[in-house]
Amino acid sequence: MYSEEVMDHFSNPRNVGTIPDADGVGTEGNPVCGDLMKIFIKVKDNRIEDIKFQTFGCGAAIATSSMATELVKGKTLDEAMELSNQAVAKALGGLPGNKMHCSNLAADAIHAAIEDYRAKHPVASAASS
Amino acid sequence: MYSEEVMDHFSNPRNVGTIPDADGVGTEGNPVCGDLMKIFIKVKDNRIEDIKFQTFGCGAAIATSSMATELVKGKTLDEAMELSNQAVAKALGGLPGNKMHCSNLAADAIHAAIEDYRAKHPVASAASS
Amino acid sequence: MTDRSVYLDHAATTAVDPRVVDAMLPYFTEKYGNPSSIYSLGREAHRALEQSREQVAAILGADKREIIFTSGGTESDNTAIKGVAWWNRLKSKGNHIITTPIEHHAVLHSVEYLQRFGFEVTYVPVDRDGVVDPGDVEKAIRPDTCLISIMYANNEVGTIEPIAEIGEVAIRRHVPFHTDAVQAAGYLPLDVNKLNVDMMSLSAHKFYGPKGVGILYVRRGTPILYQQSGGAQEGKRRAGTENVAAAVGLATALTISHDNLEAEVQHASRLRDRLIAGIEERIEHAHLNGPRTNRLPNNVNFCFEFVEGESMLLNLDMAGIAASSGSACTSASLEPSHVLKAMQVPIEIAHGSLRMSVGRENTEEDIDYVLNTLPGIVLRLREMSPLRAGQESWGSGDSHTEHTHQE
Amino acid sequence: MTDRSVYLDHAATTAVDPRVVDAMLPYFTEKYGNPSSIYSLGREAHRALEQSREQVAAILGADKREIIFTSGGTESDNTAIKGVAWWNRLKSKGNHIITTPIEHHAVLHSVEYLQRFGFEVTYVPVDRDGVVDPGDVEKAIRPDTCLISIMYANNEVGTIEPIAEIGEVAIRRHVPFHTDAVQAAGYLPLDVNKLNVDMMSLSAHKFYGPKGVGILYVRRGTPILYQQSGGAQEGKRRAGTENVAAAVGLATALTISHDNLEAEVQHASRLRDRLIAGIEERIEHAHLNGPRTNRLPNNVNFCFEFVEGESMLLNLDMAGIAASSGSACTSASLEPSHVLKAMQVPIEIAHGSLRMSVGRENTEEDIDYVLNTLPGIVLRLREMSPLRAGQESWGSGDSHTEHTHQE
Ligand SMILES: Cc1ncc(COP(=O)(O)O)c(C=O)c1O
Ligand SMILES: Cc1ncc(COP(=O)(O)O)c(C=O)c1O
Repeated sequence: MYSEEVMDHFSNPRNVGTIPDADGVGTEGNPVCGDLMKIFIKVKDNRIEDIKFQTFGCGAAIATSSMATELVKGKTLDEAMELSNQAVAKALGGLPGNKMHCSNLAADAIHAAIEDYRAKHPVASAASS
Repeated sequence: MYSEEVMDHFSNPRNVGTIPDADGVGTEGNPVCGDLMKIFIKVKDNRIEDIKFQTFGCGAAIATSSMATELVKGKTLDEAMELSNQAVAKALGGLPGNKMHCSNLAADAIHAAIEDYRAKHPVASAASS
Repeated sequence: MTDRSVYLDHAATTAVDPRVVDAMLPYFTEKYGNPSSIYSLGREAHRALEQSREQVAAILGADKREIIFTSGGTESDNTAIKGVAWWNRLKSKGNHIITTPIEHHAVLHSVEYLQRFGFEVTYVPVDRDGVVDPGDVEKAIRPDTCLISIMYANNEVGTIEPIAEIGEVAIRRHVPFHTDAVQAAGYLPLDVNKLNVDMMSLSAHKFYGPKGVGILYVRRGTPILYQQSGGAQEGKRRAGTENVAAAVGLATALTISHDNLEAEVQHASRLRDRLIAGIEERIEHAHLNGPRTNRLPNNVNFCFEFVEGESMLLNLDMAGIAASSGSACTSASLEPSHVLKAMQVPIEIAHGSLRMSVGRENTEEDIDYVLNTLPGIVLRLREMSPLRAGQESWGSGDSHTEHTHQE
Repeated sequence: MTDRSVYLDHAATTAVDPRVVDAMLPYFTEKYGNPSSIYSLGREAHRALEQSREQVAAILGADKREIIFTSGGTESDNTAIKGVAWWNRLKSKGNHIITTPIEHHAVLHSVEYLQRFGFEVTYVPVDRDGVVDPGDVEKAIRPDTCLISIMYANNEVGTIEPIAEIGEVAIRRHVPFHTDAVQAAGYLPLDVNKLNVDMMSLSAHKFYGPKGVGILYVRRGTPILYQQSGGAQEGKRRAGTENVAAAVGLATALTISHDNLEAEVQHASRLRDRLIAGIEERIEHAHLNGPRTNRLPNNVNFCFEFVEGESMLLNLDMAGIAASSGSACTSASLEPSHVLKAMQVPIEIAHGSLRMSVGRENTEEDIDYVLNTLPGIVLRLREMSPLRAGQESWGSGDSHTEHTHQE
C-alpha cells in the first residue's frame, strides 16, 4: 500500500515536535476529517532555519509532514512557498490514490506557517521581496 | 438418486420383449414426453399367464416397467387392475420426486392392456365377473 | 461395473489441476488475510488478488480495472444482464434486450427475471447448427435496445458463434454487448478487443480451476448498475470479502490453459473427431448435433433415435463412462434441451441426446473404450424400446392416455 | 520489526482450520463431479453437498430445504433484502424496509440500492452502546413495511442485539425478519426458532471456514424473489454450479465451532476481558466502545483520543500485531465508522478507534504482548499529535483552511 519511503518517514518521522518561540505557526486539516497538521517555523535571513511538526492523522499524513519539513528546511521562504503537496507525494515515491487528497496537506500547512510569519513580520517579509 | 432396487430392475429388467400373439396390448406415455411403455399380455383363466414390455424412457420408466410386470405376472385380471403406479414405486423402494409423475406409468399401461383384452374378449371378461 | 473410468463431461465441470490446488493452498491457512486489511497479512492477500487480476487481464487483452472476480459464470451473466437493464431502468432509458434461444439458463432466466419487471426481449433465431446470423441481430435492434447478450460457444452442442461480427454490429449501433464465454475459455481466443465485446463471463471450473469463482470483464464506460451491494471490494463493483484462494486458482488455471491453448485444442479435436467418426461408423440412426466444423474442440453431441438419454447415461455410468444428456429426465424442467429445440431437432429425438465433452486427461484408449461400449448400450436399449425405424406413428392406435408433467 | 505475530482481527477474517482444509481437499481433484450430474461422480458430489446442508440445518434448528449455500455473507444479505423487496414490488405490496444505522454495508448498501428504485427505509436508532430497542422497531412498522433487517451482533463494537424480542414483534406484526448473523456464528446460539427469524445470513470465513461461501437461511413461506437466476441448483433458489468444496468446508467449520461453542466463548471472553482491563489500566483517555456485558466474547473496541486509527494500525503491524480501525483512512468511504457515529461517538474521536478481535489460537501471552506494546504506540503518537487533553477548540485560531474529501 505505502511505499518504502512513506513507511520510513512514518516510522522514523523527522522534525517532530514544537518550537515554543516559533516565528510562524500553520495548521491545516481538521480532526473531524481525521487529519490535522501543525507546523512551527523559525525564520532567519528569510530562510527556514528550523521547522517542527505535530500531526494527528494516518500514515500518509505523518509521512508527508516529515518529508515536507525535510524538503523545506534551510530553504528560503519563497522556495518553501513553491513546494506543493504533489511534490511531497512524489518525493515519497507516491501515495495511494485515496490519500492524495486527504492526508497530503503538509505543504499547505507550511505555506500557512509562512503566511503566519509574514503577517506577524511585515517588515522582514517586505524586505525579502 | 435411484434406489438399489431401481438400479437392479433397470440394469436387469425382467420380462422385456413382445408377445406376437398377445391377448391384450396397452400403451402409455408419449415419446414427445420422453416416456413410452408398451405392455403385452397373454391371458388364461382370467389370469395374466405371460407379460412382456417394451419401454422407451429413463431409468425409472424401465425399472417401473420391469417391476410392474413382475408384480402382476400370474395374478388375476382384477388383482392386476388394482395395482397402482404408487404401489410399483413403493415396491422399488421409492422414486425421486420428479420421477413419480412422469416415468411411473407401467401400472397404467398394464390396465390399458387388460382393457384392450376385455374389449376384444367380451365373453371371457363377462364370465370372470 | 468396471474398473475403467472415463470422464467425458468436461463441459459440466473439470477436476482442479493439481498445480492450481497448490497455488491456492497457502491462502487457506497461512496467507489468510483479508485483502482490505492494512497490516502485512492483508497486504499480502491484496497483492495476490491484484496479481491474479493482472494475469487475467493480460490474457483478455484488458485493463486490470476491467476485471471483476465473481462467484462463477452464473453470477457474471446475472450481473452483466441485470446490471445493464437496471441501470437503464434508473435512467428511464432502454427497455429491450436481445439474446438467443440457445443461451445457458443463467442468461435465459436472467432475461426472464427482467421480463417480470417489464423489460422486453427478442430472441434471435439460430439455424439448424445453432448458429446466429449477425444480420438477424442487427435487424432485431430497436431504438430502445439496451443490451445484446449472445454466447461465444454453446455448452450443449459446441457451436461457436460469430462474436466478433456481432460485436461489430453492436459497436456500429451503439448497443452494449455481453458474451457468455464460459465454454469458450480454454479453447478459443479470449481477446476482448478482437471479439468486440463490452462484457464477458468466465467460470473457472470449466478450465480446471475451482468451482465458485468466475470473471466478469466490463469494458470501461459500459453503463451498468452493479448488483452485489456492500463493502468497497473489487473497485466497488462487487461487494464481499474477496475469495483470494479462488481468484489465485482461477488465474493459475487460466494461465496454464492459455499457455497450452494450441496443444489442448489439437488434443481435444483429435479425440473429438475420433469419437464422432467412430460413432457414425458403428451406430445407425445417430445424428450429430451442431456443426461439423466451427465447433468447440471438445464437444461431441449426438441424438440416438428410439432411445432416451437418461437410460443411456445410466448404462454408460455402469461402464464407468461419465457423460450428459439434454433429455428431459436429466433436467429439472422436465423439458428436453431448449438448445436442440431451437435447432429444430424433433422433440422425441431430442430426448435421445448424448453429450460427451473430452478434456485434458482423456486418451485415445478412452475414446476406443467408449466406442466399444456405447454401441452395445444403444442396441440393448433399442431392443427394449417400442419405437422402431420406419414406424410412422409412435405409440398411437393402442389404448393410450396422455399424462401431464408436474414439477 | 519483530518475530512475534499476534492476529487480532478475527472479525475481519480467520485462518481456515486445517481440519476444514482436509475436508475440502478431495472435492478439488478427486470428487470433483458436478452435483447435478447423474453419474456416480456427480452423485458423490451431490451427497456431500446435501450432507453439508443437513449439518448446517441441524445447527440452525432448520429444515435442510431452508438452507441455501451462497458466495458469502454479502450475497446472503443482498438476496434476503433485495429478494423480499422485489417480490413485494412484483406483487405491488409493501414498499418500506426497517433496519438500523449500525448494519454492515452489505445491508446498508442493499437498502440504498433499493431506495434508488423507490423503496423507503426507516433506520431505527441505537443507544450509546449500539443497542436497538424492540419497542422502537415496533413503532417504526407501517402498513406497507415488507421487511425488518437487524443484525445479530455488530462487527465493529460487538453489541449483541435482542433478536428474539425483535423477532416476537415481527411475528406479531406479520413482517418478515432477517438477521445478519455473520459475526454471531461461533459465539452465539443460532437456533432460528428461538431467535424468531425468517432469514439469517452466515459467512464461513468468520468461523475458520473458507472465504467465498455463506448461508442464507430462509424459513418456508417467506415471500422472496430469488436473485441469482439460472440453473435449478439449490432448489431453484440460487443458480450456479454448487461450490461443493466450499459447502463442505463451511459445514465442517460450523460443526467444529458448534461442538466447541462453550469452550470458545470462555476462551475468547477471558482474553477479551484481560485486554479490556489491561488497556483501561494502562492508557488514559481510552473509551471502550460498545457494551461491557452483552458483547461478543471476541470483540474489543476502544477509541484513543488524540490519535488516528490508521497510524495505530501501522505501528501495531510493525510490532507484528494485526488489528483494525473504524478510522476514515481505513475505509474506502473516507468517513469514520458509521457505527460509532450512530452511537454518538464524536467524529474526531471516532477516527481513533481500534478494534481487536481475538480468536481460537490467541493466548494470554498474545494479550500481554499487546498490553506491553500498545501503550507505547499510543503515547508516541500522542506526543506527535497537535491535539491534547483539555484543549477545547482543536486546530482553530491559526491560519487554517478546510479541505474537502474526494473519492
Ligand atoms: C455457457 C455457460 N454459461 C454459464 C454457466 C454457468 O456457470 P457456473 O455454473 O459456474 O455458474 C455454464 C456452466 O454451468 C455454461 O456452460
Ligand atoms: C456483520 C457482517 N455482515 C456481512 C459481512 C459480509 O460477509 P462477506 O464479506 O463474507 O461477504 C461481514 C463481514 O465482512 C460482517 O461482519
